[in-house]
Amino acid sequence: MSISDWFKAREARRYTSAKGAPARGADLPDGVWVTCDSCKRIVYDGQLAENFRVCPSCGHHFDLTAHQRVELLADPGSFTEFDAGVTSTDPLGFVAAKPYVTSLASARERSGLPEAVVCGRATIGGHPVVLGAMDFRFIGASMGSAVGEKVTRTFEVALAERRAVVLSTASGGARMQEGMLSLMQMAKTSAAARRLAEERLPYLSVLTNPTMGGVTASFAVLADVILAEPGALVGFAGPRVIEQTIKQHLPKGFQTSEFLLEHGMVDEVVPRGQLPARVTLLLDYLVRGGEVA
Amino acid sequence: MSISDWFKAREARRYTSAKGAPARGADLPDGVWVTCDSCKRIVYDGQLAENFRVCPSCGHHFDLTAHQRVELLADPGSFTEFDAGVTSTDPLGFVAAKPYVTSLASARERSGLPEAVVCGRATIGGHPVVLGAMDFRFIGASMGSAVGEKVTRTFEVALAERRAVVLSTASGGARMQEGMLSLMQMAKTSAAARRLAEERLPYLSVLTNPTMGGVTASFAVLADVILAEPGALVGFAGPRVIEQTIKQHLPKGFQTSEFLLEHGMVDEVVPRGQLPARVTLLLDYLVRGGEVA
Amino acid sequence: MKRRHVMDFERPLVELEDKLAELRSLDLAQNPELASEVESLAAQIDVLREETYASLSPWERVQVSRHPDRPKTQDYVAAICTDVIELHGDRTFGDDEAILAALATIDGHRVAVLGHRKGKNTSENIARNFGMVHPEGFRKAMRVMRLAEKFGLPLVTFIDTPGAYPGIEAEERGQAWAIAESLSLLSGLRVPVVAVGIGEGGSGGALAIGFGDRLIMLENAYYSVISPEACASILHKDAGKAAEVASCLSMTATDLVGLGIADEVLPEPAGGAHRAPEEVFGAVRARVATALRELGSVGSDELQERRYARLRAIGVIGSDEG
Amino acid sequence: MKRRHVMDFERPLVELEDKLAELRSLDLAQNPELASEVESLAAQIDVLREETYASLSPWERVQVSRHPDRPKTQDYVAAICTDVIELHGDRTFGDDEAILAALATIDGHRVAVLGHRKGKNTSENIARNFGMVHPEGFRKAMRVMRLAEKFGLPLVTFIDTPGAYPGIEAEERGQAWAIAESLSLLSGLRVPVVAVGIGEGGSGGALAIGFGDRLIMLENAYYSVISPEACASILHKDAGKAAEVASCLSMTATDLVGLGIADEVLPEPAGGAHRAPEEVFGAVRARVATALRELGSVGSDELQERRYARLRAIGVIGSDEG
Ligand SMILES: [Zn+2]
Ligand SMILES: [Zn+2]
Repeated sequence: MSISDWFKAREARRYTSAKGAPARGADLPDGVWVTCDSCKRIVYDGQLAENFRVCPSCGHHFDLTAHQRVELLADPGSFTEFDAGVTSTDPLGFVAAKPYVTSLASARERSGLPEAVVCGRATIGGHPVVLGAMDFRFIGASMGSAVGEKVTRTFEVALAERRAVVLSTASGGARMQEGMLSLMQMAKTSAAARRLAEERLPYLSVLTNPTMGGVTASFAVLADVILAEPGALVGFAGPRVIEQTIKQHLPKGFQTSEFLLEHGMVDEVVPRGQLPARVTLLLDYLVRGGEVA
Repeated sequence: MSISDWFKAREARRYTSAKGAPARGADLPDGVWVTCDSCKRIVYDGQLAENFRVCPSCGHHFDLTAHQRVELLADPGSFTEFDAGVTSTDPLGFVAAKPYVTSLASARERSGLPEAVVCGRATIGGHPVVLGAMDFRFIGASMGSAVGEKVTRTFEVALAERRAVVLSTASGGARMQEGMLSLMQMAKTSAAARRLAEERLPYLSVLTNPTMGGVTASFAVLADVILAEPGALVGFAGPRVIEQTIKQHLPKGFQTSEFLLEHGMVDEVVPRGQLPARVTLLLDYLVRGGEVA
Repeated sequence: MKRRHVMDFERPLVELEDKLAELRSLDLAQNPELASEVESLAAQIDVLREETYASLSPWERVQVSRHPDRPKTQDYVAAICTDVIELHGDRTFGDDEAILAALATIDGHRVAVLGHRKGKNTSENIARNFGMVHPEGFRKAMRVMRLAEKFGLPLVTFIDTPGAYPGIEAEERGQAWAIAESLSLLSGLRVPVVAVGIGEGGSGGALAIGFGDRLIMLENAYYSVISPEACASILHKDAGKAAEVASCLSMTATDLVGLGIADEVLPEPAGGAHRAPEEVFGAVRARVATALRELGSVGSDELQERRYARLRAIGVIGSDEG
Repeated sequence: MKRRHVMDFERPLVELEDKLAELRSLDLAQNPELASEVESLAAQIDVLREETYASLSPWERVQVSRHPDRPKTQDYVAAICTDVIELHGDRTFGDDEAILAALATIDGHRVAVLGHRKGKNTSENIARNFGMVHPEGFRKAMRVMRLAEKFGLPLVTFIDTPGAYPGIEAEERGQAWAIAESLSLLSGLRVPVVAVGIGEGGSGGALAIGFGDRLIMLENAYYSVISPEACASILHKDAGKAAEVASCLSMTATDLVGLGIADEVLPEPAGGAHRAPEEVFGAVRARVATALRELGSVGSDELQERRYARLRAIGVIGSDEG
């Protein structure tokens, strides 16, 4: 899809895509101005929307909601969500500072989402895929039983229907309020990703800001090709934990996409506007393989 | 085999194993004294022979000939050489400083060997293996067409007869006097090693001093478990080449077995006296696998 | 003499034990009454110890799991394995001593062993980074997993780490990548995998080698998504509330069995595994051997299916589905 | 203006070319005789160039293969590939810029591309280490080989390196291990592999990505077990005898075809590939496409057998066998 097509598609869907709540700063009527987190300049929200929510001044990538991610990546009208009803419960009766059930309720209210990941069937550049997108507004897109289950089903549906998987990740890590049930989702999702790989079905991940902890250290980096958005923070241990451990400040740019690229961990840092075309082209290679064009 | 068994076996074979010429310093009658390359002490040659040619003062491992290697590793009387007739020719008519044919002739005379590697069927701790040993006296145990061919056949015989492979390596690298024919032996031997691996037959290598260049960078390090003798120099580029490139002296211990162990490249540094037992035990694991003892 | 490590909750017990030891060091031949009192004290202490250890809180168990004298991976290997060959290195960067990898024989079963390796003293702990693994350690583990699979050797792992090391170099060399790849590999390994929680089970660094076809947990071993201290400092902004948080995290051996994650709790002697290590070694050896025997009869396709199903079933979800 | 790189053997030719260029820059409208002389000089130069390049010595070809203006891997990729996606990193240590790895399309064939990558200027050459690969570069290559195999993409490689980097860190991170593993992987890859020698083929570092089901050598590309300089300094203790040694090493494209190692020599324009790169790009594209088409019809088992047989046959041995 070309960028101008994307514009058109975006316009067409602007008032119909009611499911996903808009990103921070975007839940304001058109014509409102927002401040860029990075360069601190004032940006016209409408202009931001036209620019994939990338700051026109400094290139800072604003957070996207899961549904905005879907809109960015999926061919227009092709996305059909599944398992929206798979949600977190409070299996441990977890209360620390505040009850987990309260966190869940407020996450649902704030995000308008039942859980931190949205999964569904779609096409991207015409290729049938299962597409998943995580939403940081939902308890930091942490992975508990429900996120683990939905990601696992993403791989399983793809395997059953011989589709590729595309996952847009964002996460603070495992959801500690579900204790060991959360930790084990790392093994569960990794096992599902492996089954997909054994069947030689392609899996692409797009690491967005931030992707940390148990999500990075499981399915997020098991992709055949790993893309990352510019400036995204991606890693295992959080910067504060590392600073506390080593008792010194971290170098500038540590754990950014660009840092990871230099250290051999991701294939490419792709500005958001180029993502749909990039994912499409990658699917052309991996879905069709050596078949002559 | 216990160390005392080895002693006995060695004694039994002392006057029957005429094929291999003795190592440097060892081609002297019993009762002669030799100087240790490492600690410079004078060692009684008979004592050295009893001690697997390891200096009793400093533990320095003297060079062994290929036949001494075979004697060290193979069960007594079990070794049957094959392909002794596969030898180097001078396919390029190579003359630089001196003709290759002259180098070959003098290597044959000095070592008493037709080529730089000796290969054959044997048992080690009762396990049927194909055993190969390289002899540094033969043009630095460099790998030309004949060495590449014999090593390749070692893997092929093992594959055909479902034996394990044990290779004791030593080499200055590819034999430049055979030009590209030598370089390609790296690919050829690696391809053969891969075929063995695909059939899940075990391959153990014992890296001895020195193993460098094209031999290290091909079959020598493709083993399932890599052992190295203490103090052996093992690497890709020679120390002098590196010093010339980086214009500084190399750190002490660089490219030794111990250095490689620390850098994760070998499984274990095994003193020579413990090698037969170690190889036997490894074969117990890899040949029999999970079969209950 | 080495300074003893006394945990808060056992302080009354230890004071009595010290008193008992002092009394026993006296010559009581002339004082048979005192001698009988001593024996009575000893019996009281035994009861107190049993009671104390029968009702440890999760946070107290964490203390036990971290006790410096607690048997470590290398102790288990020394005690229950024969014909041990340690394997070293990841073939790309280094040899991380925080992971022990070996070929070994347990009760006649030839296996590959992996475990987190803590030190027994400061210098060992520095070399082994207190059991906190760097990426090259997980990569060494993966190399040995592949070796085990290639030659049909079952895998036995010992879990005992505060967590994967959070440091600059670990991140630079792809800590998350190494853990993820290890999870993937372990999940699909075509040989039986028996994991034993012997001490600390700290998060992703534990999990990377810490699951399989069986998970046996020592009574005082813990396994947690996050350390109680870290959890408390995030949720309460107060690491001091670790004890409270520990009770929420469902991290004890018994919790894990309840959640369907672990198969069994292996009881420890009162006072913890370090009070009677031989007893614990014997029990672990027996349980591991049993598991290996049971799993040895399962074909590798079936083994794979079962391991996947086992993982697949973990989690508790609500559903609004029709 | 960039300083021209003039090779010794072409100096007479270049002097004439300079003279010709000077003459051509004059206004010769009033001097038709001189104009015809100019054309005659041009013709003479063409003849001289043809003659010079028709009979280059091996050492002269080495000079041509190292010419700074010679087209490099990235030039071939830019010229003959479409839809290029560069892939980065080995997932364990770094992204070695001395290896280019990409998904690309050549004449309708979707392939993976690997090549040694030299720089075009000093800063590029520093970043790319003059095309001398570290272990992480070979590991990146292996990652992409596995990706290609997984998705059935043929592999096309471009060979152009003075050799694998001889340095402390390269040895520390297992240079020999990386090369050996790459040789093993490449030898067993279940997709077609077409290698093209475009410049320098320096020893193991070249071979690590430099063989397959076809080896196409540009006329002035070399491929050698050792650099002529290093060989001369070992055998003659005099690197100055490189020219002499180069003639012994059987390292030219024609030599390689004669030894059964390369399949074909791709002629270069007189003056070398850098004099008319478009012509060379066209020829390489055509030959690679033909090879891909031929190999595309071979089943992967058969492909494997043929590749093994191809390697297996290399070498000349004597035999005393009965
Ligand atoms: Zn901005
Ligand atoms: Zn000595």
